Amino acid sequence: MNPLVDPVGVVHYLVVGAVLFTAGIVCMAVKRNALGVLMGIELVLNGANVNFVAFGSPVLRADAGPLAIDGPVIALFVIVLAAAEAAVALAITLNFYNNHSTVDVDRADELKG
Amino acid sequence: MASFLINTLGLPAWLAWTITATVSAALILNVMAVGALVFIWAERKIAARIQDRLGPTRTGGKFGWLQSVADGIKLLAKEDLMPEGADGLLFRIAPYVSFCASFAAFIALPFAFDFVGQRLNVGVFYVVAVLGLEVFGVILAGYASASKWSLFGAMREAAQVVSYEVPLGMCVVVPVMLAGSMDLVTIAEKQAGWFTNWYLFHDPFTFVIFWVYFTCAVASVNRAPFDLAEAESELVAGFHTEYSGLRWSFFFMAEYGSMFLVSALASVLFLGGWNGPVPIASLLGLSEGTGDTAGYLVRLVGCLNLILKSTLGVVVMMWVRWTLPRLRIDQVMTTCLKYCTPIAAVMFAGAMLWSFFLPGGLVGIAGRRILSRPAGEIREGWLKGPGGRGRDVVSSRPITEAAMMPAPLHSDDGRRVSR
Amino acid sequence: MMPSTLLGPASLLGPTSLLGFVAGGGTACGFAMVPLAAVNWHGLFFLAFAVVACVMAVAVVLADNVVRMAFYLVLSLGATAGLFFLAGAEFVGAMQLMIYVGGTLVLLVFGVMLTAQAPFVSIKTATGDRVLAGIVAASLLAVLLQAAFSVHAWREPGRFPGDTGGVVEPMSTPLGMALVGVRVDDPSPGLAQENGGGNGDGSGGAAAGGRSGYLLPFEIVSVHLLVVLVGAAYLARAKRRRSSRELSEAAR
Amino acid sequence: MDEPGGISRGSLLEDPRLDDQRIIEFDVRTDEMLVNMGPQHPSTHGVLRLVLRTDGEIVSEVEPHIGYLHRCAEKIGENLTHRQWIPYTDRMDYLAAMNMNLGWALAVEKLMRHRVSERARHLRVLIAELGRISSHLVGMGAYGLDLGTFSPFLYAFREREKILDLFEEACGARLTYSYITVGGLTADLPPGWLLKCEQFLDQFEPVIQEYHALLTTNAIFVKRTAGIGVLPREMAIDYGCSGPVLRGSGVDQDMRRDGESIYTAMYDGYAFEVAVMKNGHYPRDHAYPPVPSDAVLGDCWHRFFVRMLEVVQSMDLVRQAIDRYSACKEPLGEPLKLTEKMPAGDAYLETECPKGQMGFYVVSDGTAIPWRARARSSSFSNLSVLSELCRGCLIADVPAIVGSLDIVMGEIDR
Repeated sequence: MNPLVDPVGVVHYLVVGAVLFTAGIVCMAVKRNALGVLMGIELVLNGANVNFVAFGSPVLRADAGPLAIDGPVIALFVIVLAAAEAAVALAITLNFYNNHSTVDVDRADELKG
Repeated sequence: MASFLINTLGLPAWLAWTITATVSAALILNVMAVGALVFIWAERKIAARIQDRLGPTRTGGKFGWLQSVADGIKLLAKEDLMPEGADGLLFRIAPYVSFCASFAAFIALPFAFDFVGQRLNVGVFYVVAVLGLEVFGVILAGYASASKWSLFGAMREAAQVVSYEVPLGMCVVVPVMLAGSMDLVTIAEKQAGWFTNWYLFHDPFTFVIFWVYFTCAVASVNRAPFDLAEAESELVAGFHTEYSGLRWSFFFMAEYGSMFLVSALASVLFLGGWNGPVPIASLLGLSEGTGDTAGYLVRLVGCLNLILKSTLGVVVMMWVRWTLPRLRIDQVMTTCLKYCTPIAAVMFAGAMLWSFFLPGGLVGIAGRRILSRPAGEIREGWLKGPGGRGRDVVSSRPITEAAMMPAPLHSDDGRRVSR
Repeated sequence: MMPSTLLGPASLLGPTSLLGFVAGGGTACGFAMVPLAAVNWHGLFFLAFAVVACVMAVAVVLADNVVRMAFYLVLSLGATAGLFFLAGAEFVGAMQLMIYVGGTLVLLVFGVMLTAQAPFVSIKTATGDRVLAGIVAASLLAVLLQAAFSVHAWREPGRFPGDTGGVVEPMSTPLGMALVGVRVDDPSPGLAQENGGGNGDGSGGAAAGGRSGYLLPFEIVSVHLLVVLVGAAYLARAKRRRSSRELSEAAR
Repeated sequence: MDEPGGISRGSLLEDPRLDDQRIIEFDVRTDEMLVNMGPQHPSTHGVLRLVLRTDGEIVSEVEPHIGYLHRCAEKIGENLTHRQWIPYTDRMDYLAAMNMNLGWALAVEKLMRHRVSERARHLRVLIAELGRISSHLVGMGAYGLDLGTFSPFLYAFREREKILDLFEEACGARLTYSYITVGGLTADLPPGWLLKCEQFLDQFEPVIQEYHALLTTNAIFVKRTAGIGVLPREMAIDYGCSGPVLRGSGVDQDMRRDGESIYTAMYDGYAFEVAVMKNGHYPRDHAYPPVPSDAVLGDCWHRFFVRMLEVVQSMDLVRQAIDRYSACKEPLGEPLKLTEKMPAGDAYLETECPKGQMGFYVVSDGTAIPWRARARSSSFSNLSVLSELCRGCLIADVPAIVGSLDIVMGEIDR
């Protein structure tokens, strides 16, 4: 299990993915800055991506099988969709800033624009 | 080298690899740092010649060879100032971010067949991606300087570089498409032979797109007439207004490194990489594979070839810089979005159709497949590709690793394994 | 032999040895627990990248300044790209560098623009929130780690990259083919026939096999991107118009 | 929501849609930023300080702040005799010191009703027109620099050096000449000077084509200047603009032709056509590059072009002056004594300096020391129009517009 001596396995990547995912969740939860929340989302998606790549990596596991293609492809989709999501989220943030003169999400407590 | 260290000296593998990697990194660093010194000197001399002056003449002999070194020493000795109100951490780290991005991109750049820091399967993509990160340091510098001029420079740079990545990517894709590989080594190998094999002369579309690429490359490395981020007559010095001493010089090393890099990329993608216009080596019966010394010499000549071509590109950039006025930000964006992008898109489509319908080139129709030899191979490779077999782990049939590759990659990978 | 390997030493290392050396700076060399001779390179770089990715992710959470957050985020994403390279997914790694990090760049720019005024540079989080979040994070992490370690197959050590004979398996071509609907690992017999025919376009055999290509998702994503582009442009459009009713009211 | 100030006035934003009543707000709300351009800025031509109110890259307001180079020249003039003040006029427009000398000398001569000799008159024309060429060369070169191209600057300075060499030979100084003085000139030309001057003109003539290639007709240069900073004819007159700035807006005025008789008498017998666009074309006495299609009368390109035309025009005048000067056999005559008393009274005279109409006003109580000495700076009036021109332009246009006005701070602040 020691990554310095043994070959790195899937579980090592999973741990990294878990840390990134958790950090992202916390970031989404505690940040009051809309951009901070957005960064949390990016971290979460990134953590998921690490897992996808790890499960599909023929380097990390001998039994990757068809996942060798599926994993990276899904990761690619996630990256592309994350970029799309960031674009929309930024547009929303911008609108929010225009309407409320702030990017503090705690102030976004009314439904009318 | 690593195997030498492991087998002959008996070093532990990790140490051997560390030493090897350090040597490689140091070599690339040298290419960049010494290159920057030489280019700064060359820029002074070229600018001087263009402007009817002499340029540096005294430092270190007749031609002022040591002027850059003297400058470097001066910069080292200079006080490193940081404005009050600056974001200390980001201000300090920004030049190194720029420099690292420029440096990291060199890793995948092949100087000759085997003279490459790390041959990457996605070399082109990697280089373009990492080069795009250079803007990051600039934005950080602009923000952290707590100066409005710096901020203007950073914002301009962000808008410009992000926009120019689109046409740049489209231009880069064309040689990738023709070669059927994103591996820079493979792309350059495809253009071996006479200069008619260069992708520049592959078809009219690639000829046009080379110039689009060059324009976009100049813009993405912030050289005049696109040097808006540091436009000295408008923004004082733009993003590096507040920098001095060594940090400032790191920005410059990054700039000259990137200049060389995009020129080298242009050479690899369009100008045959390390292949000279005339295949002297193969005419003499030499190749990279024949014998240690001969192969090494061939590679060394190739390396010189590539450096020469890249330097030519850099010199052209300097020539342009000292001739043309600077564009305005809206004109820069117009150039990108209204001219470069559509032209690149059309040329991409054109090159695609050309290589589909005329895989042998115009001469190919006449029955002589001398020109554009690679295009046909790629098409065959693509057709053959799906028929190849997947990896061994799934299928019960024994499948060779090479079989899943298109044909062209197959051969060179095979060569690589055998060595 | 010596000259040929002068600049190409790293083929046994996994693709990012040099990049790793630059980025990691050999920070993890000082592990004294294991015999130095047994240290493997892949693990060393994995550790370096993993540490950077995790620490920077935590730094994103802890930082208050938006621009610094974005900076840490970029480092974290960049290190993750390094991890992808180490896992052999070079294309994904490069993609991550280009799109993800580039996207974050835009985030950063927005951060700078929106927070030009001092009050928004750092919006502080309440301490109570932090404590609460810490507890939730710890439990979440515990669950995730437990899950990660629970499957035996995942705990198997991987291969040394060198085991594949020193050749880095090219991943981008099969990926690209998968995206246009062709699975290179598809053992379906249809392909063999086509191959024999010599002029098949390759896409017909994909459906016959058990594994499908990704042509449809790929197309959907491209349409999705277009829609998002239009939508984002609409949301952040330059001006808002009064309705004609409001106009007539204003005229009165 | 209030509209971001100034943004709707911009010439860049002069979009018919902006007058659309249905548009009530700009969705991307932006904040204005005050930016200090100068006094230590590469392209403010000395120590001009501009406070820019910007909205992103768009400048909504420019406020020039002057006075960083104020040296009390006019007050000093009240404590020196008329001829002693000549060196101080050198330091006003230090790029065209000869023309400054001439302006003051003529004003005092007007008060004293003094006529210089024929030879001195032609020599003054010769020297003043050479001074105009050198000033325009600096203006042109520095304008290239403002637009981000360095080489034309050095090309211009290379030629200017030759003029300075000529000046040095004539009077011993290269920048602050004090050559033209009250009652004549301090010295006659050394032997062989005229030949050198002709040689210079001969080799300078083809060089102008280089300037046209590098700047006037360069596509990027045209894009950066054509249609930028348009100064309408009426506004130019209202603000008291003069010189190439005024003529660039199509106003046909040149003091050398329209000025007071004591000044125009200097140019009696000289043939020149005022460099101004009339009936849609510039004077056709030389082959000039055509006006680009997107240039509007009164924009930066026209101001620049007028300067280029005046260089050629001045070369013609210099050639004519050389002929007339060498034809004059009478002696040059001595200038007035340092302490020559002026009659009580006042005199005001405007001359056509390279930057515009430079006026000098002298009030005398009957002594050799003026009771009042005043200067009307052309650059000052030209600069005052800046805030009108820069409204709604981009930041990059500000140096382009400032450069096209071709100001010299020494003259504005005095």
